[in-house]
Amino acid sequence: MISLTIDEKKIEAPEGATVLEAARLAKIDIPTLCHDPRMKPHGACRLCIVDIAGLPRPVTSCTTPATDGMVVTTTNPRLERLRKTTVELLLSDHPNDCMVCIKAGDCTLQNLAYKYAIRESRFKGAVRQHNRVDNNPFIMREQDKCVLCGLCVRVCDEVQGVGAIGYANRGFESDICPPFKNELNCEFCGQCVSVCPTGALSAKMWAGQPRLEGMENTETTCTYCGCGCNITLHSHANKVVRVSSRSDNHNRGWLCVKGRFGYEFINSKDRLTTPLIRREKGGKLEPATWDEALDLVVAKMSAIKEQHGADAIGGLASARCTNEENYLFQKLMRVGIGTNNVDHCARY
Amino acid sequence: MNSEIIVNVCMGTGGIAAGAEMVMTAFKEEFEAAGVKNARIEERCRLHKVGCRGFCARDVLVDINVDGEVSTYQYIQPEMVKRLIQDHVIGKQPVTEWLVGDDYHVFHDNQTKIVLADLGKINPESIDDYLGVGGYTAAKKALTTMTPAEVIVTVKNSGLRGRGGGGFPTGLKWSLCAANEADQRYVICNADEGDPGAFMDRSVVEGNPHAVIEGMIVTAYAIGASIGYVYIRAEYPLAVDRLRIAIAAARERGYLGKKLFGGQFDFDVKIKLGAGAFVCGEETALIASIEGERGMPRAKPPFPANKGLWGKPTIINNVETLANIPPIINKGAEWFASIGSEKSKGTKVIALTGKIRNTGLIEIPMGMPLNDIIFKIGGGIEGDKLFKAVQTGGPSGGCIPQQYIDLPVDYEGLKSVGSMMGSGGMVVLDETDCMVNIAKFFLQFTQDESCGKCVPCRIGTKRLLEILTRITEGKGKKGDIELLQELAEDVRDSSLCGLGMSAPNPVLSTIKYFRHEYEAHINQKKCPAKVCNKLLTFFIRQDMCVGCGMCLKACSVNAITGEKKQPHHIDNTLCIQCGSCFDVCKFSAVIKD
Amino acid sequence: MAGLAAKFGSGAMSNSVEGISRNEALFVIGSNTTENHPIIGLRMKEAVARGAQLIVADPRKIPLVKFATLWLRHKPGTDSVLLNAMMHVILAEGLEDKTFIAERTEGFAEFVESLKEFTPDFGEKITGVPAEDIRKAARIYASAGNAGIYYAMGITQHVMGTNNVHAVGNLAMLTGNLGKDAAGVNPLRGQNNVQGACDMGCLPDVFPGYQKVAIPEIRQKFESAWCAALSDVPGLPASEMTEAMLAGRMKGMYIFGENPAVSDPNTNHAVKGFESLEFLVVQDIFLTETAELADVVLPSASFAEKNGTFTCSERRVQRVRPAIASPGAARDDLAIIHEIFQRLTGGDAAATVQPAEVFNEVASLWAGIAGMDYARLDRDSLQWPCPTKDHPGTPYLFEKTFPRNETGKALFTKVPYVLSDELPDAEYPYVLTTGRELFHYHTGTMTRRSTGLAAVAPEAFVEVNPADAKDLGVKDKEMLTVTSRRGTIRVKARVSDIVPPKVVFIPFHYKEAGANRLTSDALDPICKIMEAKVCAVRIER
Amino acid sequence: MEEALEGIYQKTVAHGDNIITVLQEIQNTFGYVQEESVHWFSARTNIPASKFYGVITFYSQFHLTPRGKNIITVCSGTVCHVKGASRIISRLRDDLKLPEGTATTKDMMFTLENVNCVGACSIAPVVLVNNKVYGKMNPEKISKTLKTYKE
Repeated sequence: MISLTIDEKKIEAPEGATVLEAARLAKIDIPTLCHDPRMKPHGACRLCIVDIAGLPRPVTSCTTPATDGMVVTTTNPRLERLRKTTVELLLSDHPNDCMVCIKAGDCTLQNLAYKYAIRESRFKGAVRQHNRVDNNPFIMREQDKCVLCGLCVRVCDEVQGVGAIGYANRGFESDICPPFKNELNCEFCGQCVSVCPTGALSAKMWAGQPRLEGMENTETTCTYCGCGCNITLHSHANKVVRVSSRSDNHNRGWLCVKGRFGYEFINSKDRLTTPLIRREKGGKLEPATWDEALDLVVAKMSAIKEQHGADAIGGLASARCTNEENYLFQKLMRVGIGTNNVDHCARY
Repeated sequence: MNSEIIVNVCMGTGGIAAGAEMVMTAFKEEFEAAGVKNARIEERCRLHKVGCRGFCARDVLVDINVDGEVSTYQYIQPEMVKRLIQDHVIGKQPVTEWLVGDDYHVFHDNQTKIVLADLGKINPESIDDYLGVGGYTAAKKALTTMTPAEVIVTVKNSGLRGRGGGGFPTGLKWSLCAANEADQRYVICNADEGDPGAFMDRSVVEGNPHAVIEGMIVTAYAIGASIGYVYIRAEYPLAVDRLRIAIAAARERGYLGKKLFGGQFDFDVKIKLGAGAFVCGEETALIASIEGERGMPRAKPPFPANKGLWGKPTIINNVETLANIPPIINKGAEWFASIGSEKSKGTKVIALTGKIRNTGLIEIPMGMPLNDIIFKIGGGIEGDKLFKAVQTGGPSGGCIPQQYIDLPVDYEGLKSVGSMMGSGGMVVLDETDCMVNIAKFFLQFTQDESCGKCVPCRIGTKRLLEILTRITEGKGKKGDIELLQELAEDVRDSSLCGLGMSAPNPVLSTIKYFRHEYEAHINQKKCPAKVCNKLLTFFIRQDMCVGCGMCLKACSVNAITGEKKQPHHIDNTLCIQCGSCFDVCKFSAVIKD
Repeated sequence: MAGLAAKFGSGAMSNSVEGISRNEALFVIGSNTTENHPIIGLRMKEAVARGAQLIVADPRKIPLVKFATLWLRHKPGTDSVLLNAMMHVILAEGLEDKTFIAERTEGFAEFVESLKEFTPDFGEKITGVPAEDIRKAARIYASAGNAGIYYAMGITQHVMGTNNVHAVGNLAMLTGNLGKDAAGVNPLRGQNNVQGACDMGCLPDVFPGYQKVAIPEIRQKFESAWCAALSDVPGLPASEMTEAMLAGRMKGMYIFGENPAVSDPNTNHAVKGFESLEFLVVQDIFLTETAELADVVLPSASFAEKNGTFTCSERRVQRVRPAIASPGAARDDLAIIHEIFQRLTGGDAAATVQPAEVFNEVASLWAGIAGMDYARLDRDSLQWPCPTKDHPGTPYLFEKTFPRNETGKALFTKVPYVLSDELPDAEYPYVLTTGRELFHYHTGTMTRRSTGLAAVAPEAFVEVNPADAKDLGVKDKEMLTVTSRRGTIRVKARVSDIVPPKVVFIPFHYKEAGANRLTSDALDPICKIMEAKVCAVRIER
Repeated sequence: MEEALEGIYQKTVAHGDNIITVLQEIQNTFGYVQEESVHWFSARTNIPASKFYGVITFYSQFHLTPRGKNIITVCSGTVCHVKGASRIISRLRDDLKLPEGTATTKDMMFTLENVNCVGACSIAPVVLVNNKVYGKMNPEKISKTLKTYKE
């Protein structure tokens, strides 16, 4: 452990921590746009600048290692002026259409504008124009809202190992796009969407649905493969309208295309809503009441058990249903029917 | 003809542009025509290509050395060669009207040459020439008689500071690098000279590439690096060629490769060509570029000396710094420290250009007053115009006005007036230069070259440029100067790398010293230097116009009318002040005011 | 599963996903991790980025190959030979962990004897992997301080699947890569709660917590807990149920949340089985292909509508919580099963059941999760074993002992060379292998109803090597007929060097071109797993 | 084309050279960087095409479209700027009938580019034609020089 002083507070931090990490451990807030602890520091947004005693100019806390005895100031009029100018500059090249932006209320840039009470930027001038709409069904790119924090590029490269998008051009014309500005051709994991601090990246499926703050959130576990990712189901009016994942869980907030975007089946019109019964062999399946259906199940199962013995009945449990359901199912087979003919599809 | 004759033709980029290759060919042909056979040229009459001697404005420069008596000719063209041979080589009578004048000697005599000492004397493509002037003795001395630590101490004691811009003490940088535990270290020679108005490194590499290689060998030995890179602009094809030749020759002679000078030390050098990005002159961006990435700077710390190329300790020195190393090793730290000023030791190579009589490459002792550079070496302002300012340090520097003409030129001196040494470009401006336009020019440059990574530089330089542009177009508003100043300060203080940190310097220094010019643009909508077209009115002097019709054709908005052979007129309600008519008029009939 | 249990005493992933990034070497065999377990795949990529060496053994050039130090393209069905040959090299070069072998294993001497014939050259002959690569792989794996093995259905879905699993286990034992952090033998589970279904006793021979039905004391424990007499006869595994149906021994069937009419190998055969039943109940959220065969279909709740727990590959028990209400009259599976149970056993049909109660009942019967309850799980997930309320859960197994038997030692098992059941011949010259693709899950009932996923992966395809395509005169995207001894499908060609020559691959998500109509239902004799990964087919335009 | 690319691969990547060198070689061979060559190299090296594209668009040296037979480069360094480089550029645009925003003539004979500084400031303003340096230029001289390349 090393000890340092941040804003006149003595702080202990682990060896190798950055100034930003040390400050966050001590619950000292430093604004950032381009930082995510799950990725390598980038130092591009310049919002996390701090003064360090002995250094001639402010440095970014996300890239500067904390050292023993360091004296750090995270806020003073000069630093706040620089931060405010940076935000103003960003807003001067931004559509500022928060009213119709899906990210409103959940947008780091918007929060910063609020924090610094920037009604209007002092700087007006050229703005980047991006009118492109991609054909892919998942990811909506509104690059005129991009602040070039690079999180999407880094997550795609460092975490996903795909590199489907990258920086292009330089300077004011810098852009983030697939190679040769082609259509996005990737795994559509949506990791980029999950880390974007503004409305530059969102999901097409979210459009027209309530914004994040208008939804109910439920912490649960993904229903697909065996990775067991923790997810948050965002629902509205008894519909699941978005899936996300918190960065502090064991899958660190990362999801795959199925987990993140494969939720429409839940509210599919194909869902079964009533029990069905085939009233005669070769006949059709017809709607029935629960009582009718369950009576039939119990009567038929009992009859087969009566006639052919319990082992003439088998049960297949579900590798997709809960532990409790599976437990109760095998108990049903073993106690209610009296057979060990219970298995599940784990083998294929 | 028993005398020994040596003809040196200056073949730097400037010389070649002026026709040096044709002059060279002419010499060969004329020698033959004059009956001096090839064989005898080899024997008696050596024809040399040499590197730039600095005074490129007078190219093609040719030395004719007859038995040790050197005469230097200027502005030589192929058709003049015949007479040179007839009169001077054969007739032993120098062609006096073609000889350089006194100003040539004033130009050279006021300089102190360490780095440039052998430029213009040796053939840069001949390792033997370099060996002939004591080449590779410093490397031998360091590797065979000194420990790495002793080499570092010598460089520390010499007081040498980085010549690439920052002026960081070279010896200290080396010792920081050497202190790291590492299985591999690197030396990088930064030859990515991108500052507009600077050509020191190009000339040194073109004129004496082995000196740079030798400097790298000593550096590598001092810090324990076995691999070196020269990162050089692809826009310098001649320098690249000469460097390739030099590296191959050094390898062949065993100055590069395994077990140098019979010891245990291995070192080799690779060339990496820059691909056209000014920001790659910044060390961390240069490293990214060598790693094959976009040249986007990385935050410091960690510094390259600790974690550089591929994460290994790396020393990056520029061409001039490295070229200073062999003389320091050979002549000692005390010798070097005796030259220059208190905190800036040694000399500085400067590209002296702009509205000045003697443009070219010069080397001065640190601390020489600006006045001496401009008016002694430089010979004063071109065309007897008035001196207005000198721009130093390229896009990172500032403009120094008349009032500081006695300023000593060293790191501290330039910094004290809001400019900087940079890599050593010095552009002299006269009364016809508009300082707002100059600031705009540099902002256009830095804005184009901003890598786009950090916000203040990416958007801030764009906004600075936009404000400057509107001022030069007569759309400046009250408060624009203050807005420029505030934004410039914020960009300076919060940008990621040196490019953004120094990009506002041209704005801040011109506002500081030439605020009245800004005010004239904004308040009176006038450009005092008559440069900013949008603020000018164009008209045609009826007494000068011959009615050639050139302006009429050039005008894209049909604002000019007039019959053939009759004086023309400009309709100012239509004119968009593009300046085309002014440019095309051969009779100075178009006037702007 | 049974393979690992026999060797170690537990068949689950020995280690944790979190530890993957700390592996110095990773050996991935028979797992297309980045497509089938994408988030586990991320950890593998992270390990590589941190400098780990990755060995991928797969006949297909799966996406992970891009990150691999070494790729072993062995022939389908030759996994155990490849593994044996690697172990031959390890022993020959003295790279084995002698201390671990001496202190923590048994059966080593016989095992060494059995490896004799598996020289790298023999390995090359059988697997097609150059002997030098086998040596390299052995060295990389055995020299790493922490090496993990990761596998999935590519290892198990073979007639010699159990053998393969034994071979994998042997390799880890030989190098001491068990009982420590960031190592181990790690079967990756294909579905969200395969682990949980096994843990909960949905297996014919064990009660919850892998407690054998054949052992009287155990049976008595459950009889007293459940207040009922229990059968001591192990039941039929799913893969043998089809035969039992066709033979008339099985008359009634209750299936919930599965779609065997698409996922079963040799589905034509399986469907005939279901059709021959007297009574079939299917409980699902959609009218699946299996449900269409049913006599009664019960509408149930999706995961987004229910309360409970899932247990993922790394033995992590996690909460599932409802976000919305089920549509129409659909009810959650727990309530349905509970009501049937009550009706069958004469209990109160109107009584309700809480998932937490059920969980507590399991915890009282299986020490593995005895320390867990919903209150704890609501705070954070836990990895079993977690025997007491203050136990933090177990990130990796076998730290001190192997719970196989009293000796506490792991068992080396001889793994002979066994051929796949159905090899290509003149009539069926291609090997078909099956699997999943990134954009779909299992039989596609969920993913193919998600518009985006359906749009990017709309239809089935068969991967054909360019050389084979040339032989067959087939162009990319052309329709082909693929036929095995069991069935035939029409499917679009995807000409790609992802597959080696003479091997074709078809994903099994698409019912309209069901790959499992072709696959074989030959069984592994021990594990009763079907050989879905290798069968012989012929291809026509 | 594949053969040429494989040749470049052997010359560069096989010796540990980075993608900038690869792209420089591609451009030397084909005159510009075609998209297909990037995809080929991306597949061959497992380096995402996005990295190549990022590098290509970052460095001014790389071109994604074919360039003219003759490359005219006008230096726009400080000294050339104060000595009238912009007048040379507008003259060249006039002579070549190149509208603002285009760099290459329709007949693919000329491409007009500018460069930050070629470091030949003493002979400013400077124009390079196919890497041959022309110093102390003015609009008249450049028009004359251009003519020699038109033939």
